[in-house]
Amino acid sequence: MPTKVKKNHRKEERSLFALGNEAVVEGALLAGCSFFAGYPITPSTEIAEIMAERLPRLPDGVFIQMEDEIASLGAVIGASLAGRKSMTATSGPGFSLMQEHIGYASMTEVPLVIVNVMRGGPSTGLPTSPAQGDVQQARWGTHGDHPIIVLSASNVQECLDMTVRAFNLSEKYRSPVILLLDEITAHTREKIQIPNRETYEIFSRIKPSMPPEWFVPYEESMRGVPPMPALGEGYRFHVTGLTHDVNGYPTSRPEEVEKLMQRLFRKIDQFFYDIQIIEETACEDAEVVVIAYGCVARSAHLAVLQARELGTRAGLLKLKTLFPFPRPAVERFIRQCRAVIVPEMNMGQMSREVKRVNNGLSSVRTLNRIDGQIITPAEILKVLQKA
Amino acid sequence: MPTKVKKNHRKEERSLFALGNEAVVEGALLAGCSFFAGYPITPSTEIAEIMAERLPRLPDGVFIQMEDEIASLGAVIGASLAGRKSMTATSGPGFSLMQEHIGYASMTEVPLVIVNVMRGGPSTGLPTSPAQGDVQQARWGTHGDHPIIVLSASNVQECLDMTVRAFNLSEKYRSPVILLLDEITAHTREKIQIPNRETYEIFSRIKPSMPPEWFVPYEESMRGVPPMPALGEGYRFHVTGLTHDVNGYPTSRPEEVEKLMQRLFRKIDQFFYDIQIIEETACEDAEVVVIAYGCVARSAHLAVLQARELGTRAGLLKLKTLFPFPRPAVERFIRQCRAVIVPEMNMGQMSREVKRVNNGLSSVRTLNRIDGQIITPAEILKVLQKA
Amino acid sequence: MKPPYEIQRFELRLSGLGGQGILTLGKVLGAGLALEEGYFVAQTQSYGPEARGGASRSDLVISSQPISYPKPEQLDLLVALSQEACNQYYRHLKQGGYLLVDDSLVKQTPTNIYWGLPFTTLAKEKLGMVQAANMVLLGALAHLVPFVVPRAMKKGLETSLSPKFLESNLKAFQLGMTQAKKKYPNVQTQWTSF
Amino acid sequence: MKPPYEIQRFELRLSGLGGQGILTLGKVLGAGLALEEGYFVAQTQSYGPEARGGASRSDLVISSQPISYPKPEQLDLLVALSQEACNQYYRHLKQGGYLLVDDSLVKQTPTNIYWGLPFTTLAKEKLGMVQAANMVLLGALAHLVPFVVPRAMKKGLETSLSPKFLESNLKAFQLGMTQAKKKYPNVQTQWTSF
Amino acid sequence: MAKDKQQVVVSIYPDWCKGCGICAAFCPGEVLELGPDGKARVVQGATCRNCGFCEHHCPDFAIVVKTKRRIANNREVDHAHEG
Amino acid sequence: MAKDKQQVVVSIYPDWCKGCGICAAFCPGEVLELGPDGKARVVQGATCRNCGFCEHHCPDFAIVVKTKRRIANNREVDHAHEG
Amino acid sequence: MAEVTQLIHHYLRHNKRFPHVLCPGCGHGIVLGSLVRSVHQLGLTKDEVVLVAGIGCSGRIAVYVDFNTVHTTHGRTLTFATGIKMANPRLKVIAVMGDGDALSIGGNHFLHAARRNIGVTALILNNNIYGMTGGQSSSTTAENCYSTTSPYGQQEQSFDIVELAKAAGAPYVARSTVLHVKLLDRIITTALARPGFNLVEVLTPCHTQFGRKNKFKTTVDMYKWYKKNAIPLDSLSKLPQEEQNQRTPIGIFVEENRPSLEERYAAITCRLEEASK
Amino acid sequence: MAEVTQLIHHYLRHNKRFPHVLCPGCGHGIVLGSLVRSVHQLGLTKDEVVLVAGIGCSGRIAVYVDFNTVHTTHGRTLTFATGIKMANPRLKVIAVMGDGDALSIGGNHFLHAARRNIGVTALILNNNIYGMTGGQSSSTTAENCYSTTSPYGQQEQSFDIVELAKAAGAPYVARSTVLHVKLLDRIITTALARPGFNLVEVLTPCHTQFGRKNKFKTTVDMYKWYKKNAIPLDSLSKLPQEEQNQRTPIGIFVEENRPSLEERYAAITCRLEEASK
Ligand SMILES: Cc1ncc(C[n+]2csc(CCOP(=O)(O)OP(=O)(O)O)c2C)c(N)n1
Ligand SMILES: Cc1ncc(C[n+]2csc(CCOP(=O)(O)OP(=O)(O)O)c2C)c(N)n1
Ligand code: SF4
Ligand code: SF4
Ligand code: SF4
Ligand code: SF4
Ligand code: SF4
Ligand code: SF4
Ligand SMILES: [Mg+2]
Ligand SMILES: [Mg+2]
Repeated sequence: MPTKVKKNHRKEERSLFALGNEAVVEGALLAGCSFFAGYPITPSTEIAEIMAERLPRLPDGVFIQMEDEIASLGAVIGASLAGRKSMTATSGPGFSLMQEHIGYASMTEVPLVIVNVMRGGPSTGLPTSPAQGDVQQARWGTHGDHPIIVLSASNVQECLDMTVRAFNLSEKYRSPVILLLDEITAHTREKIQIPNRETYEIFSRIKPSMPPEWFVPYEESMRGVPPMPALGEGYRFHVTGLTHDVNGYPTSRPEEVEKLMQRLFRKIDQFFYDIQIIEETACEDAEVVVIAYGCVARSAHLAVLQARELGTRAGLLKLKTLFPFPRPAVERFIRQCRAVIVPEMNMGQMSREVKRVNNGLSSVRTLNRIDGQIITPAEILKVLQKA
Repeated sequence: MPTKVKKNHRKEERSLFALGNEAVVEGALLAGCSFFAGYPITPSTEIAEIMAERLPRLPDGVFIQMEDEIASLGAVIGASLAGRKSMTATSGPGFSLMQEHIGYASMTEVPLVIVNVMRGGPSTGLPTSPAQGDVQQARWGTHGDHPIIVLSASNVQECLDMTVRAFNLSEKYRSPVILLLDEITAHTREKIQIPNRETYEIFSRIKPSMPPEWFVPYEESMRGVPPMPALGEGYRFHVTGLTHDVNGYPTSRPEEVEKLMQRLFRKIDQFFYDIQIIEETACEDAEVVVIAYGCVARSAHLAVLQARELGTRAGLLKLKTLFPFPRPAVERFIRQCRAVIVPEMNMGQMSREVKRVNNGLSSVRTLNRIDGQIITPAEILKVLQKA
Repeated sequence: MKPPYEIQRFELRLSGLGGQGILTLGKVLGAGLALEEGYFVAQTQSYGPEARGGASRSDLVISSQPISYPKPEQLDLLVALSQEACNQYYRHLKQGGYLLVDDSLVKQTPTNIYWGLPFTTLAKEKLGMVQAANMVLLGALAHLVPFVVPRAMKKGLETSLSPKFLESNLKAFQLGMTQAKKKYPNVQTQWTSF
Repeated sequence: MKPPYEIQRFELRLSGLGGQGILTLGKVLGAGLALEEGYFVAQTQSYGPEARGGASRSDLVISSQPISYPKPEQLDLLVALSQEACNQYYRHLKQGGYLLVDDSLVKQTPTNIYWGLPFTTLAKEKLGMVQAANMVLLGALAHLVPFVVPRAMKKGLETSLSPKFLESNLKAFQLGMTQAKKKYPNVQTQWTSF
Repeated sequence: MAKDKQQVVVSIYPDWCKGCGICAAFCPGEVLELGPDGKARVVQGATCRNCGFCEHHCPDFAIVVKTKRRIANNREVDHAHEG
Repeated sequence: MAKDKQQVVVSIYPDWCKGCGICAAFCPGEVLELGPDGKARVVQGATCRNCGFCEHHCPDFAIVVKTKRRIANNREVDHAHEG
Repeated sequence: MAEVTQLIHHYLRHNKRFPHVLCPGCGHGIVLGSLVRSVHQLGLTKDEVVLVAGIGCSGRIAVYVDFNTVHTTHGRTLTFATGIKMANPRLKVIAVMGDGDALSIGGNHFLHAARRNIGVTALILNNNIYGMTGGQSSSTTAENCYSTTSPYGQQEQSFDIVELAKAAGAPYVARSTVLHVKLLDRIITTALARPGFNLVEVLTPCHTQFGRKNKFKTTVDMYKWYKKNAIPLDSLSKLPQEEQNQRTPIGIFVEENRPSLEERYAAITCRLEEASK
Repeated sequence: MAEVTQLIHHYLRHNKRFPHVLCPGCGHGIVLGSLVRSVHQLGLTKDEVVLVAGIGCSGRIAVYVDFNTVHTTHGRTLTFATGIKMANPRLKVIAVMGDGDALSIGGNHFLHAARRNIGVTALILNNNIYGMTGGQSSSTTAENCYSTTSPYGQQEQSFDIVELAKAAGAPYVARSTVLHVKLLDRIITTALARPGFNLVEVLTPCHTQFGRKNKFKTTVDMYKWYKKNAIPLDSLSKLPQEEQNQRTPIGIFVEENRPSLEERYAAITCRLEEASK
């Protein structure tokens, strides 16, 4: 049962010793999230629980526990259409159930954030163990070709930062954004710095700025991202998961369908460099680079430092954007290095992407674990030294 | 309303002028399928409708329309556990809803067949138009790393053949098998030959052959595929989507989890050559090979013949197994050809796989369409001539 | 079984409105050619909401060789049972392709070179059942198109229809054939190649 | 804020049974070190069904530098509040690592070199509330481990606990510190490096 | 409800009428029937009771029943809808 | 239901008992209580009414109530379960 | 009774082509008319109305009417509606669903929306069949009826939507047919005017996919059947028992007041704000 | 009343470790005992019983009992059970579900299984909370109760499972608590003996996740509350009205006969076979 929580409208910067999942909540509130719908599932549950405590204390915050994950994402889409920055959080099985609605959000260009705290599995799997098995699913889980943005985080501060980032990107590009965490990152407590809301860059969807009668909901434009009114604001538009024309009405005319689909992809593609977020450690002169993300990037970080001490010119490329795949960054190191190493807690899901762009230029080594245990620095170090 | 249908236990070979969807039913019945659960969705619905007419006429046939696709696949898994060869059929949105249960079937090694007749989309998309947008989803749609078999067919006879194949592989390897069709293949009528059931190779799951007390449900073995009793046959075993030990009981001990996962992957990997089904046309001396599947392979076939007439040494590699990706076959042509062309009715889902294994050896050209229209022979020919 | 005519690739479209029995006709024609005559036939049709009373369409590609691409690219023969269908699809007819219309429904043809027979009127007036227009049309095709062999079509009808409906359908078929023969006695010689 | 001790990487495990307040203790200790003292701290813990009365565990990695790998690899200090925990985790202790047990509960230690204090008995008998054992332990840690600075821990308790519970907790903390000091007066000098 | 038969004019937009026959089947005044083009048409406007059944039940919003006075007064306004 | 108090022996498997206290709280004969180890134990076996409450309600199947005769007769069979 | 049709036209989207795609005689159009009249009657502005629809022929009406319209996924309408209402309680949220949509795939959301008493007017356009996909049986297809997936007659019992809504706790439950359009107008208007979850079941004929397979020669026959079969709730009890079972009662089955979820939520927020002052 | 515990032991898996993972005093274990006794009483063999369970603490019991056991996905138990029963009607299929499992995520399958009258004995172990995931509210958490997702008190009405089952058409509907174990044994035995869909709701305490947050000091207090609060259905009407609303009736609410889906299906198959001869 809750006791008092202090006012939420903090202006000053403050720090907290927080769980990764807690940091997600802090990030979301900072980004302006005021709507959460979800369904409990380990190891994401704390996000819902903390939201349940925090949101009702905000003047316009809404928390609702839905009957399942399908309903949760349905409600989030509805709330976003009604003008709210909205999110949900889940884990593997729930994420699988959300797939139909992820496609809907992508097709209808509804900004929202889905946090998927990956656990071991397929299926019910290992509910309380970490894994990185949902990476390709985050990209391809829904039917039909669709653009999507997938981010990840590897420590608690990044949980906050990347949640803010996720909201910003979703609002900027009218796209669902998936934040992939793993059980370790979500369940580690560390100190985080919560920045001042005023000084932090927060992006909100652009609203139409013409009289309603002149508003064409899905009009072509340079940016490719149409302005988005909220339901009830006077711009009466139609939203549909069917392929639609610029007015939003269903169409199956090939030229209109083609235009729609091209625009959906283009709006992500052309802002690639805004969306690609990576972090390099000791990379300038590296001969071997480890490409990692999530909790494994932490092991990799230590391994790289240790390898340097042992005389190997190792570097770390940490991916914070997983999709669209940060190809240019990866290609740079493929050219520069005699080998790149991709350690992952799955059977090789990001390494596929690396191999795809490798084109025979470098040697791509993989290091995989799927037993619910984190890959240790020592394991990575071993591969580093052999590479 | 149905009129009389003749006895179903036909022994003699016969031909039919049938829809692709109808051929799927013929193939399924031939393979011994006696259980269908489904939920209507265009363009797969005829499969359910014909099953609804045919199955109750078989002595042990069961057709049931469930309340949704999640329930459909749930019922199919249940029926398969109870010893039936079972299947369902759906299309994009329904396929997305089935993802959680696909992972469950993969984890619990339940043989079953899912036919996904791809339509345009993401989301509701283009319900009556063809596309090939669910290829990567078929591989990655459920959470967590998992093995899966994905087949496809490009004409009506193949719909029958590949359905039989799908059942055989699913029974042989205790794995869900996904048959990806497209709206064109499913909705084309052609003459098919229905082979005599006695002469056709039909595989059924292997049952345990020891006294129940000695039965270890998920014991390690060379083949990696444990024998599978039906519920109620005297072998009382436990089925769970949690990671489990050889007895089937939940475990999170890393070494047991590791063993389970390795076996699941190994049982598919080591029989790769049994699972890989491809078809070559004019490939021996080809300098440019088109790699295609589904209805597009038909366009490619014509294009290749036309190109040959025009003097280009073109060939066609038709993929009938999509996953596990027929890497050896593709690599052969990558080595042999100056270019390979991958035309697809999506933004490039199989071409990713081709690029992944290309390693800079050949030039991989793509040809993509996502407007609900089939890629024509002329379009492919154009690329062929330039390649 | 070797089909009597060697056909390269013949593309035929049946078009009109929902309710005219076009989809059934496509199936019957296709089945007859494929099962009775041994041609390769790929038949496709329109799905979707138009099927409820809107436009309706059935396409057949017919060949003596296996058919790779199953959809028509340039029609050899267009059959139009409505004005809209005629307008919409005429441009898909290849040069020298044939047009057959129900001239009780299609009043404006985009060309003067066409065959016209009043299938619907015939069905209504001579048979008293407007739904039989598609079988009248089939009869006409059996006369007009060399490889649509009457015997095969009749056999096809016999195997696919229940006895209850067979007789009236055969009657309609006969009517169409007779009428076509009467109006276009020498048409079969016009065909140069398939 | 610069922490008083330079710590390379110090790995600490609190272990015992559900209900002993181990998870809370991990949080309080971590928060104190991270927020009040400015160390980098990564705290993880066991989740899952064991949390309901079964085994319970909280791990802290403490360092003056940013922590890359957040899980302990070889423990510098193992605190065991149950025999099972002691048996299970002792092998994770690095050579020269320290063992601290509740000697009212852990009757067999795998080594003779350890610190033992009866936290549970103390809490029950001196404070009348067995749930305070974790705070008694925290007090002991504040004496035994140089960088666990009493002032910081107290401050941490003050900010994280409601006044209602604060007093009794501080009392338990004090008790632990006193008892530890009494039994191991010179312990802090034993530490050679972190 | 006004039942002054003299005052009303029933008109149908054939473009929108799909000929379902509901209006004709239930019209208490036998005002309507389906014509040879399969669309509804007015056969005896005079017997219209202005009951509103047809307007309320036409699934295609293809029937308009107007009182004559209204027609006279609002010609321009209505025109827009008839265009 | 047999209510012959003399005939029964109540025994508890401490390994399986989780000390929930249900048996002790509702036992009409006040036969049971929670011991210092937190597990149920028999304090006055003699007052057992053989009502079966404890056996039916122990969520951990940790209590066995046996009639003495049964014990004598079935020693071997039962033994297996107690091992 | 004037200006009925013009009124409807006023609410239709002028940049959409008409007639709509629905079949001749499909009752869904009549429901759309009734809904428009009810909105008008209450003086709601087009801007404050949000019509959320499912996938099915019924859902198709969303595209034609000039409100805020959201055409969702099959079966999930009420989840979107819940999000919209909670996000902006000032909106008047109307959910339009088919029987397959609301009760086959969407049955759970229906129960939970009723239980929560979320402020949504839910219209279920029950034609006892899957219209859009071509006539498969739905969970309201009566026993022994024929459909493309029950070629030997439906062997499953059908749902009584009214009973389900009652059991789930809906505070307003009403039923009409498209033939009984006065009742329909009345119950939709009442539903729209109330807070919380309000359920209106509308019996509407689908001749194309249901009628033809079940001995209805024409769409008009189906309307005649409603005329014969439907009976006002308060007249029902006057019939002999066995005849009661043959007939379908229409009218208002439940009409109670209990605070809606959005109201209760607002109260909590208020309470917390007070407390934190 | 002899040999109760030994009997249960006989049905437990001897190669599984005990005690089971459930918390001290968790009522789920009592249900398992009752189920075992009922199976035994009916003389069913272990081989012919299939226990299908959902995800949740309740579902965990599947692993301990020596029947054919299938631990499914969260909320979908009844779909698996339906497939199993239709595939092999000779099996005795028992579905064990939690309240979250059966009614939150799985509510739709519950309705449809009841409607279809599929031959499954459905046990809902209703502890009014999500036990396994750590105490979030479920759709049976009573208004104003506290949970980790209703820290300010539950603002949503809760389901009455019995009412839902009735409305969906279940031919047998009964409820007991784990304290009323004689009744529990009786209703489970009856349910198992009947064809078709039979619903048994069992009220069972979760002190760990529900009791602690809602003023129950110990697990025993929760059992005491059942003692005070539950009342046999036939005694209910003897109480004054306002007291009736405070109490939870237990007993058999519906007991009717109607052919199960598998029986009807078999009849169709028969009919078709006759016809084709
Ligand atoms: C997940 C999913 N499954 C199936 C479908 C296919 N589908 C579209 S509409 C529909 C049913 C329509 O029936 P109903 O809801 O009763 O509406 P009606 O067309 O009868 O008005 C179905 C099954 C779909 N769009 N999405
Ligand atoms: C799709 C999906 N969503 C969420 C979960 C997480 N989950 C596991 S059990 C459970 C609820 C358990 O509650 P209940 O069904 O009442 O069973 P209890 O533990 O109370 O016996 C949830 C939400 C899951 N496993 N799968
Ligand atoms: S009701 Fe409307 S659509 Fe039907 S016939 Fe009359 S005017 Fe035409
Ligand atoms: S208003 Fe009434 S009487 Fe007049 S045409 Fe319409 S239905 Fe007939
Ligand atoms: S009921 Fe069972 S577990 Fe609980 S205290 Fe008694 S013997 Fe122990
Ligand atoms: S049988 Fe009855 S009286 Fe005897 S110990 Fe058990 S509960 Fe007490
Ligand atoms: S198919 Fe049925 S529901 Fe759909 S538009 Fe036609 S009549 Fe209406
Ligand atoms: S958490 Fe609750 S339901 Fe789960 S085992 Fe413990 S008491 Fe039982
Ligand atoms: Mg319907
Ligand atoms: Mg529960």
